[in-house]
Amino acid sequence: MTDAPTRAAAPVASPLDPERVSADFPILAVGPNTGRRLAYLDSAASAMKPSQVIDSLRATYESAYANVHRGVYAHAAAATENFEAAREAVRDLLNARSPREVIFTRGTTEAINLVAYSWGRTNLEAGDIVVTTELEHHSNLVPWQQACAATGAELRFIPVDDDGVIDVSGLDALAEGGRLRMVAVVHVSNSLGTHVPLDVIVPWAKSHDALVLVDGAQSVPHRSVDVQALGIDFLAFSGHKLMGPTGAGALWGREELLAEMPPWQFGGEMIRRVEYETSTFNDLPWKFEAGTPAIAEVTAMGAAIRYLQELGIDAVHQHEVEMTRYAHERLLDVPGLRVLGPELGVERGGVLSFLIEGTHPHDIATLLDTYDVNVRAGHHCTQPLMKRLGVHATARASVYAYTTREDIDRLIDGLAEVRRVFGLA
Amino acid sequence: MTDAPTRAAAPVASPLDPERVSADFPILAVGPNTGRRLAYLDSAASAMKPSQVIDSLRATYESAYANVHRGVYAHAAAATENFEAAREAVRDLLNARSPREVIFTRGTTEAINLVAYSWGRTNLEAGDIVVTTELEHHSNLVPWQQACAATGAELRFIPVDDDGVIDVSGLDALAEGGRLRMVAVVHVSNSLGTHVPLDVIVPWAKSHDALVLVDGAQSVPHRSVDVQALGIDFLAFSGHKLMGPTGAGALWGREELLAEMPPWQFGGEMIRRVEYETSTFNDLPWKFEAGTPAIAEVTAMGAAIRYLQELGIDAVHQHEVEMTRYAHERLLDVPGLRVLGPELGVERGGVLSFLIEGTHPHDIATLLDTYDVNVRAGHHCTQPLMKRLGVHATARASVYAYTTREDIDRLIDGLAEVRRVFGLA
Amino acid sequence: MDDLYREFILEHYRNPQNYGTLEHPTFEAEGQNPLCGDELHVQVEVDDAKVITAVRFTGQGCAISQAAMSILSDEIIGKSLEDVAKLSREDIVELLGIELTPVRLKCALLGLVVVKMGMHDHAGTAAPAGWEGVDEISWART
Amino acid sequence: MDDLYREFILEHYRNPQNYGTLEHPTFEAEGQNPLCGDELHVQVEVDDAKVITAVRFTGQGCAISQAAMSILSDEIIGKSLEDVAKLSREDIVELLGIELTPVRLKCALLGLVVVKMGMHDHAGTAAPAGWEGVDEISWART
Ligand SMILES: Cc1ncc(COP(=O)(O)O)c(C=O)c1O
Ligand SMILES: Cc1ncc(COP(=O)(O)O)c(C=O)c1O
Repeated sequence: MTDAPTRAAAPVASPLDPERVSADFPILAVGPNTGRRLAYLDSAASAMKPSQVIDSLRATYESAYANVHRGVYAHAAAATENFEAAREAVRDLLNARSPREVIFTRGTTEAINLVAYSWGRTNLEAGDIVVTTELEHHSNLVPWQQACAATGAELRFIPVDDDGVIDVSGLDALAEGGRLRMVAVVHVSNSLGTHVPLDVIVPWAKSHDALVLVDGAQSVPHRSVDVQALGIDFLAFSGHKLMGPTGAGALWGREELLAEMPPWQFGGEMIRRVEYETSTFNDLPWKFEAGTPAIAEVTAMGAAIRYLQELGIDAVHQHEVEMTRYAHERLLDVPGLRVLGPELGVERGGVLSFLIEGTHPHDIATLLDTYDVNVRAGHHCTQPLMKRLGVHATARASVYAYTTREDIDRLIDGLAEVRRVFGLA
Repeated sequence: MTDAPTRAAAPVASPLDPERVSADFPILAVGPNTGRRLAYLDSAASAMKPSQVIDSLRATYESAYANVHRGVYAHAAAATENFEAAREAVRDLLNARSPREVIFTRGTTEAINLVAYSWGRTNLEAGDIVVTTELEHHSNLVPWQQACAATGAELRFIPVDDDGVIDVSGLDALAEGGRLRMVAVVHVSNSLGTHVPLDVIVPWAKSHDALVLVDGAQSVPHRSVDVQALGIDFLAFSGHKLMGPTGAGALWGREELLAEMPPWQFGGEMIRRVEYETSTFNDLPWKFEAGTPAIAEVTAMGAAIRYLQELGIDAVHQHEVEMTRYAHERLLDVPGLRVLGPELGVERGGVLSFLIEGTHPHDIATLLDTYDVNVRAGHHCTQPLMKRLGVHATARASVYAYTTREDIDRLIDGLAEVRRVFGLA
Repeated sequence: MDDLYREFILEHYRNPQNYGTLEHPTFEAEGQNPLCGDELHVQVEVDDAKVITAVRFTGQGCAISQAAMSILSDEIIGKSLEDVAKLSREDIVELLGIELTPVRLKCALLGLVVVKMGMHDHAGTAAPAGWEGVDEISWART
Repeated sequence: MDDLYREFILEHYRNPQNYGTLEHPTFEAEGQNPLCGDELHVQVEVDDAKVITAVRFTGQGCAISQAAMSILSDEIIGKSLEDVAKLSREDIVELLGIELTPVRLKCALLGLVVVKMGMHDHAGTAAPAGWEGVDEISWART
């Protein structure tokens, strides 16, 4: 009891055991360069997949596969049932009112494009204002730039301070001189981890009768998101960041809005009646799902949601908060290292962007890779934010349910090595 | 040698052994209702998947997964390499000039929508003519209806005769009174199997300087398709009909055309440089691939293409021709049964739509399912064609590389049972 | 195997009850399932006590849709509109006495959807939640 | 582990050859890799025999992009423009003597792209096939 006091007085145990979670992820067991466990710190780009999800894909193709919705035989019925069960899983995850409000897309990007085209291009006009933030991922920026350019509406930005924290002090001015129609904001920044204060922004938007779209790519996989409680109108997320397969994601939208919006893509599934000259469209949600959907991938996204819920989304969040704090503290001890984004102690997602004086993020990430520590380097699809912060690129570490303290220790050890190689230590 | 002369004098053996092919398809081994082999005759809706494809998905997620294109670490490089190798596989399959001409989409529907939006809505105007056929799947009809409605262009139809065979006698009149800009036609009809004479239609379109888009959903998986030899401009197909996973397909387009077309969906990947106010877009093909793509699915579609090429696409085609002919002949022997589409002997795809006097297609398909014989019933997403032929729905059997003569015999036996149940025999 | 096509169902399909038309229906409506082309045109006669006194239908389609309508017509004659309003999907499945996959359930429900929509349209009341445009079935006043 | 960062590369990164600017360049160009912000501005001086007599560059970015440019500058001084036009991706990899993943290859190629583009722009010849806008690198005349 005397020899290892810090071990004995263990920190309040996470309710989640990341080692046990990791056992579900085959890819983490052996890194490609060292044979050691893969210290995968790039979940913000895409999450790894548990066997439960990989097995779901196999199960679909091996025992319940057919095209969905129209087939009368057993496999078609089973495939349809599993596919629609995933819709219910999304509904449940987001606490949506009805599965009709859940539209499957390839991911966040397609979901936002759907709204920017179907709602944006039919509703926006000159004199209208769309507001977003300076934090946005290109996927929630460029669709609105284009919708505004096409309709004459104006795109305005909620600014961030030098810590990348949203500054809501000037909100009222943003709605002046035009009609505020849409507020499209990220929930948690993928570059900085900034948590956007929806509790301030949503009431402000609603006081102007504007709609609110939330880019939930970095929130839905990591914390409990209740679309009714948030009082928002649209939410987009990607299955692949939620431990689901690539190729599947969803748009949630309020039924009254979706019902009035015209379809965007046209083809099979989304029609009710087609003549050579004209067509009438199907009910929600199928109106927005043209063509054969990502059947197995959507089904497996359902499995990923169940997996996440079995871990407990609050437990996952709590674990990430701890890992992020631990990583943040340790990073701050690395000489010459600067962490961007909110200061230690401020609420943030599990994303830490950093720079080391005298090295380039690409070199950091490349060197870390040789130790099987995976971080991302670049602009993280947020070029304007990078420019706003006066940097070209950052190195970024991000955590998830399977992240261990040891992963972070290896990051820190790797960074010491980076400094040595570059003659900084 | 005397007892079984017909067996001894076997028909010229198929170069493809469908029993051996079937061994690669786990789902075919045991039907859900009888425990017998699944007589899956619905490949035109979606093909089953060989272990090679299912294993590819697993391999990606278990040993080469990360988000693609921007990561510097080993898994990201491997995932990107495998993903881009699939692009090269598509290029090779279609004999396209360059992988830059291959754009990944969710499937045929999204590919056609891409062209109808990006090319159609920026190029069409009042006075322009878009020509399609009376055979089209909704996915190659509704996008053009909508593009025409939005731009004032006129949509015209190459008619079919009562056998569903394309009638090219009136082509010239179709280009009169306006400017023919786009000819968007299916290659092989999913409802009737009709083979569309591109050798007549393409030169005609080209004589009017019109572009040609081919819906290759039912041709690319089943016969060798050479986009350069066809002299066309765009081709769309779905991976899931080619034994690949759902969620992945492709648009091929001529590079000069794609280079001039504006992007359609906006977000990550497809940009080069983003400022808060404006963006510039990436090179081909990424300009058209916004957001995280279907990484594992595209990679596995590459595996499906390799699998198809290993079987030999001509061998697959030859096998299908034989199976289709055999099925056609046997169907014609069923009392009260009418096969729609081209007559026996006329070139057709491996699709046979039929009706039995006194029963409804839904009842046929439901009863056949109890024998684990899977056929589709309905309008096959070709409602106008059904109306043109004076029917509401058909039952449809379709074949692929794994289809055996026994599958067809079981279909015929099942149909006898249908007639018995409905008091027709 | 042919659970779905028990003699009972086939009998209704071959010899539908209440097939035909009424001279003076209180209300009528028609519906279609565009998926397979099932069609039904239903007429209903109601007395002053809002009790159904007669039903007639015409249509064409699969055995399930036509038999289900025939069985439903027998069931609702003599029932009050209020009782008919309470009929659920499950009631139809029970009346048919067979297991249905989702796609075939649409066939079985066509008749009930048409009756419900006609009834509410006639009464000027809103279509009950979850039944308007249910399962891709479309309907129209006639 | 640090194959990519052999002393040779790091030395060029820390002490780049031909860093700086020329008074009278024959042509100059600049390029960027927006992925990571690598930037290079290259000036080239050519004599009447179309042989490169001097190269200077400025820029900032990762070790690979900056070291590759330094090594390339040493390599092309004294070479004819014709020879420079023939330099391939593989030549750069060879000059660096390291294995590169595709993303890092872009870093290594930035310098060559800028030199090639500047050269062709100056000569009024078309950018060689496969090099215009190669690998998402953008360049501009300066
Ligand atoms: C001829 C044809 N075109 C288009 C499609 C649409 O393909 P998908 O649903 O994969 O987008 C299909 C398949 O249903 C088809 O058979
Ligand atoms: C905040 C945010 N928005 C949008 C996206 C785009 O998601 P996807 O690429 O899955 O469409 C991402 C992921 O890269 C993201 O982090």
